[in-house]
Amino acid sequence: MEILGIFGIFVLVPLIGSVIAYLFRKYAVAVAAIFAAVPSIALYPFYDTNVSRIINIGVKLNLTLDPTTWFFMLMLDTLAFSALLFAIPYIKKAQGNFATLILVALAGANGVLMARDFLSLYIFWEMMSWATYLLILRKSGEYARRYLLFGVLSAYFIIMGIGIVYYYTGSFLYSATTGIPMSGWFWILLFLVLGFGVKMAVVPLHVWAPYAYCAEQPFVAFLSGGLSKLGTFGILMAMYSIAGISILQGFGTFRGVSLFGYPFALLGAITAFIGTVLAIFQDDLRKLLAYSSIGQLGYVMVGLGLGTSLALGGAIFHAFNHAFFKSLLFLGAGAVIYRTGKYKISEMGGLGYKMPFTFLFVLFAIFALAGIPITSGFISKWMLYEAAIAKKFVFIAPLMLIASVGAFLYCFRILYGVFLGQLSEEHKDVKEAPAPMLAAMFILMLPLVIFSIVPGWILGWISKILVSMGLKPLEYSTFAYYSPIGNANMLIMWIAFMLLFMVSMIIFMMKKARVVDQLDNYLAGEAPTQVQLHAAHNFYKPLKDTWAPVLKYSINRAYEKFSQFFVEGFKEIRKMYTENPQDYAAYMGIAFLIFVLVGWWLL
Amino acid sequence: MKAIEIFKELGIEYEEMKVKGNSTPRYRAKVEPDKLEEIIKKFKTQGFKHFVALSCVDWIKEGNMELIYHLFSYDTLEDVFLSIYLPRDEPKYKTLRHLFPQIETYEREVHEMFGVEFEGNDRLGEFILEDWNDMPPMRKDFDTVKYVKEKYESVPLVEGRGDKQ
Amino acid sequence: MSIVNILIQSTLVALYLFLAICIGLLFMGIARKVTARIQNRVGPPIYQNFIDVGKLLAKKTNIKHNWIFDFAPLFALAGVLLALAYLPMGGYKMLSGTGDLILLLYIIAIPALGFALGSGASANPNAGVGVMRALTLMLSYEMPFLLVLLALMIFYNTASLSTLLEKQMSFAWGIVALPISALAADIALQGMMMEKPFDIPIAPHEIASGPLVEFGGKYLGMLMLYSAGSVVLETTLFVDLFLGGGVVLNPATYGVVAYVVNYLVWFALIFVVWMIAVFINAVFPRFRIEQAFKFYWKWPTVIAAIGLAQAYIMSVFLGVIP
Amino acid sequence: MTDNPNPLPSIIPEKDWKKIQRMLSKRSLWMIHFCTGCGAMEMPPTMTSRYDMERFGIIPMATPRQADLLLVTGYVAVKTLKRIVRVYEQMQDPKYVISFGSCPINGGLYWDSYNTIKRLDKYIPVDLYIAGCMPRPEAIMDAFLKLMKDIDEGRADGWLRYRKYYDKYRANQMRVFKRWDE
Repeated sequence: MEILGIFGIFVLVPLIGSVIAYLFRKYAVAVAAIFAAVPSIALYPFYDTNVSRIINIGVKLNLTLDPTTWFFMLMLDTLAFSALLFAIPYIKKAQGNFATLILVALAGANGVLMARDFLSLYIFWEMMSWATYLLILRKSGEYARRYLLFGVLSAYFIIMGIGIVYYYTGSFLYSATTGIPMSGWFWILLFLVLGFGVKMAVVPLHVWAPYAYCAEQPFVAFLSGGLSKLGTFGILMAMYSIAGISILQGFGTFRGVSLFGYPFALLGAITAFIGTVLAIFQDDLRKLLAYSSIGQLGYVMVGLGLGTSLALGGAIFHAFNHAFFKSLLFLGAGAVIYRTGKYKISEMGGLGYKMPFTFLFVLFAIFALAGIPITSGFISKWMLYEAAIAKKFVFIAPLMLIASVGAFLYCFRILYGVFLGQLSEEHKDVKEAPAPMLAAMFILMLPLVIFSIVPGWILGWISKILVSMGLKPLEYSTFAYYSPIGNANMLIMWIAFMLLFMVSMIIFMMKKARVVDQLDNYLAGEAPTQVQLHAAHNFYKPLKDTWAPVLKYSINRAYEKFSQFFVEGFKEIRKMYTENPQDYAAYMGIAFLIFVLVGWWLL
Repeated sequence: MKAIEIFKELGIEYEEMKVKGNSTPRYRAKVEPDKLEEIIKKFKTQGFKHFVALSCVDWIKEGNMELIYHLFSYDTLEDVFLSIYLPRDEPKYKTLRHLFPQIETYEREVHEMFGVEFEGNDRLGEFILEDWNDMPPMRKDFDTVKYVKEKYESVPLVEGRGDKQ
Repeated sequence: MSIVNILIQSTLVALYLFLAICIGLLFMGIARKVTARIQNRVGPPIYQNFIDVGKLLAKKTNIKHNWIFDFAPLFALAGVLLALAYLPMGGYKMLSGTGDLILLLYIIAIPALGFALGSGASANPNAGVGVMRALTLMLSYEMPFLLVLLALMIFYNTASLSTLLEKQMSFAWGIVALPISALAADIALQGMMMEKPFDIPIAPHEIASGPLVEFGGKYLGMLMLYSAGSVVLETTLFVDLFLGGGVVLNPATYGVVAYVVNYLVWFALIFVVWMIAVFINAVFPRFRIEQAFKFYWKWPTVIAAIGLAQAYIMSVFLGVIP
Repeated sequence: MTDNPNPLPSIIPEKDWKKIQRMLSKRSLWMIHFCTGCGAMEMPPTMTSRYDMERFGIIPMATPRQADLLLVTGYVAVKTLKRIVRVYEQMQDPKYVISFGSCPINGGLYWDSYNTIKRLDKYIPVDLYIAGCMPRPEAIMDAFLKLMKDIDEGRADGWLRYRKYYDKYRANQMRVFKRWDE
């Protein structure tokens, strides 16, 4: 039973699975799905336990499974299972390679979640990053290089943080962090938060995300839904479990919020705004979802920064919702790309009539993303707003509110451009997505519905996490949730909505309606032409024209200019090697002279 | 440069037309079809930059079709009508749309209404009349009243008319 | 909550909602009459909209494109009725005890999204352009409106409408405490109700009435009920936020009479707010969508920001706690 | 087009229900006018302050789906008839047609033209003709009142005739132009 402890189930099983799955060539992804199912099922018996285990593989790795890890692992494993289930018909070439890498990434992610010392954290973090890099490499080297660059940057930040901790405490354990002066804490937290922030694509460090999300859709669903939550988990652990609320308050507080956390909250609000605005103008479906993912993670960053129990609870709940509705969106996009082979929104159109189930799943994910109350997406946004308004933050709250209104715009662009509007000739015979894809999407939709009717369950798990981190628990009942300045009851809202829906259904059913072909449309009396009249090309042109002066500045181009600067610099230095020996002799002489002078001056 | 001087230079006999109530001088000249392009180029370079219209007259008795190219000059404020005569049974002429772009539209209309062929103009198909399968309607031998009687009067009334009014 | 109590409450809510829709239709009729008189015309009778809705619902044949097309009337009407149920009318707090301003803000989005879905499914390019304009307009007027809501929530330190009403009763009406925000809210209201100069999404001349291009018969009838409901919704929102929701007599002391009097005061207040919008509507031409966006993100946003600053200073520095 | 089964509530007897429906559609005629010939110029004075047709609940609508009164205001070329028939078929029952001027009655000024139709009634059912080349707003207002009286008395049954004799109307149309759904 020794091996089958938490380390065995959650890390060894996926690793062994990755090896076995590779042997099954064509059915590798299916076998991998089974192996991914084991940890997600094995999770339930560990519900409210606090199991910990020390694994000695030359170096001591101590892993524990407490409510926080359990919550994040619930997200990650269900996502991995549904991504693999989705991938069975999707991945056509090199299935073995795909299956192994996904399972290695899953093992790494589980390891990071369970790690309770910096060494094991770093080992599993690197395992997960490498697996992700290779998975993006399957699609295109250029995108993978960008991801690798930022992955290495985040690894360096984390190592810096670990180094400072080791310098002060001499040990890698999370718990053994006593006697570190405040200035030390500042640098540790800064490096750790930035390191994990890269994975969460916070604005200045988000450049890799739109490219990395253009890889294969099932992996991208797991990457953007699941792996970005590792960044959230890292920041959560660094700020609230390693450092603890007292040290954070030690940096000085501004109306109850630590001065260290407030700038990150502001950065999160700006990320939400910029992510949403950029997402509105994208025509490529994957890029649009990437920028919208950056925007939604901006909300989570705000909650983590504010740090009050309501804000943190909202952030964790929003991370949970984002994990499910964002991967549902990516899977929906994957189903559409699988069937039509197109990425541009303006080239698709009218697929909702041919792929009704995919359309309904994506519609529900859009409702969750926009925060419509009949989905659980609303509750997390509500908690974040209440936290910001209760503390009277006049910069964060407007940015978040206007970003959520902006979310409606790109939500409708996806719905109209891809699923509604006119069905073009070439998509006439598009069939519905295959069964495993629909099953995977259904799994992801379930929690969004259940927790919108009965928010009490998940709020219970979250307040357990908050209590374990030394914060006040949330005020909630099974159907309602309360905040210092307001409350909301979901059951009453659901019942009222159902009753009123029946009222409008009665009025609606009085007369029958005759179905009419899509070309029998009022075009000023003109004939149905073969010209494609799908109005999704350059959809928000007026808005783009008014935003043009602001859109000129782009962070991508800033990075390119920055790297160009270095390239020019190195070109100059390269000129030093002039291939004729006299110059080299001259250089040696000068160098010797400098050494002599410096040595003389030092003595 | 005055229209009269151009005519003398090219050696074309022209005729001054007196139109009551219209003071701008107007000249008419009958030209050989193959020399027309040169003449129009000449006029165009000498100030007649505005191509006003291409019209067609169906001389059914003489058995030919007359194409009239109407030019106007802003410098000397003069109108010039250059006309050529084509045989009526199968009138054919080459396109001049490379001189003035709008000539193409006029050629399409003349083709549809009079049946004059313009080689080199690839857009001569259906232009104004939709689903028209009779002879070109503006030709003098097209009898409109017979056409109307045979096409429209013959359509029966739908009974059940509310003749109770 | 005994069963009888629930039954009484639900019939009262049903009565208030039905009255709200009727008032909405009456207001649209009055608006047509007022606009006609401004243009020196006789204008239709006030009950004209009731006849129009009756005619539309009684149409013999109805055209629909596909099953998504039915979303528009169903979601629109259900959504607007749900939003009205969360708004206290004349002091009678229907469901506003169990849901606050932010929940209401997102419930108002349900009919907008359902309507956009249905018109998108009509495969008409006019509808697509119309909905794009509607969403761009929404983004533009939401900026000042959210700042105004923020100012109110910060100043009255509550997000729940029922407590907001009580605080306005005890302390001072919103328009007295935050006049600048009230001005910004009224300008934003013009955009919310899609009155000229902001009826860009349903412009009949440019895009053949935008999203409504393929709706006829019972679909258009239900959408007309939706627009009637949204007229009452938006005017009541303004009255509840800034004019004390028409609560003049305290229901605890006067009982049922208070509810009736409050209802009449509330009716008068929303009529005044509606007339302001109608007068502006009668004399303005239509903006282009870029002009509307630039306009809303320039002056009303500045006014709303000043209102927010005023609320922030009053509540945090001067310590004015209503 | 099959006859559309109407699941109307039976509490109101059929005859009264038809009466209410006629009153409703009489008092709120939504109009779409197909400005073919020279009659479109007569509409602005009818809408604005001197005559104001909105008094009777008649307002111009943007699309045939929302309208139930089609105004054909002038001579009808064959090309235009093709569009008029498409707009007419996109309207929803009960729908009425008023045609202005003498051209749709008997060809009028263009009696011998090769591309205008001579009698609109052969192609779509016309409920009301207004003679005159072009009728003044008083005549148009009088026509509106006449149509409202016809609707009330059930005589304005153009849409029923179009349904009953649809194949005859279609045959007539196809003799003159090529329909899209041929």
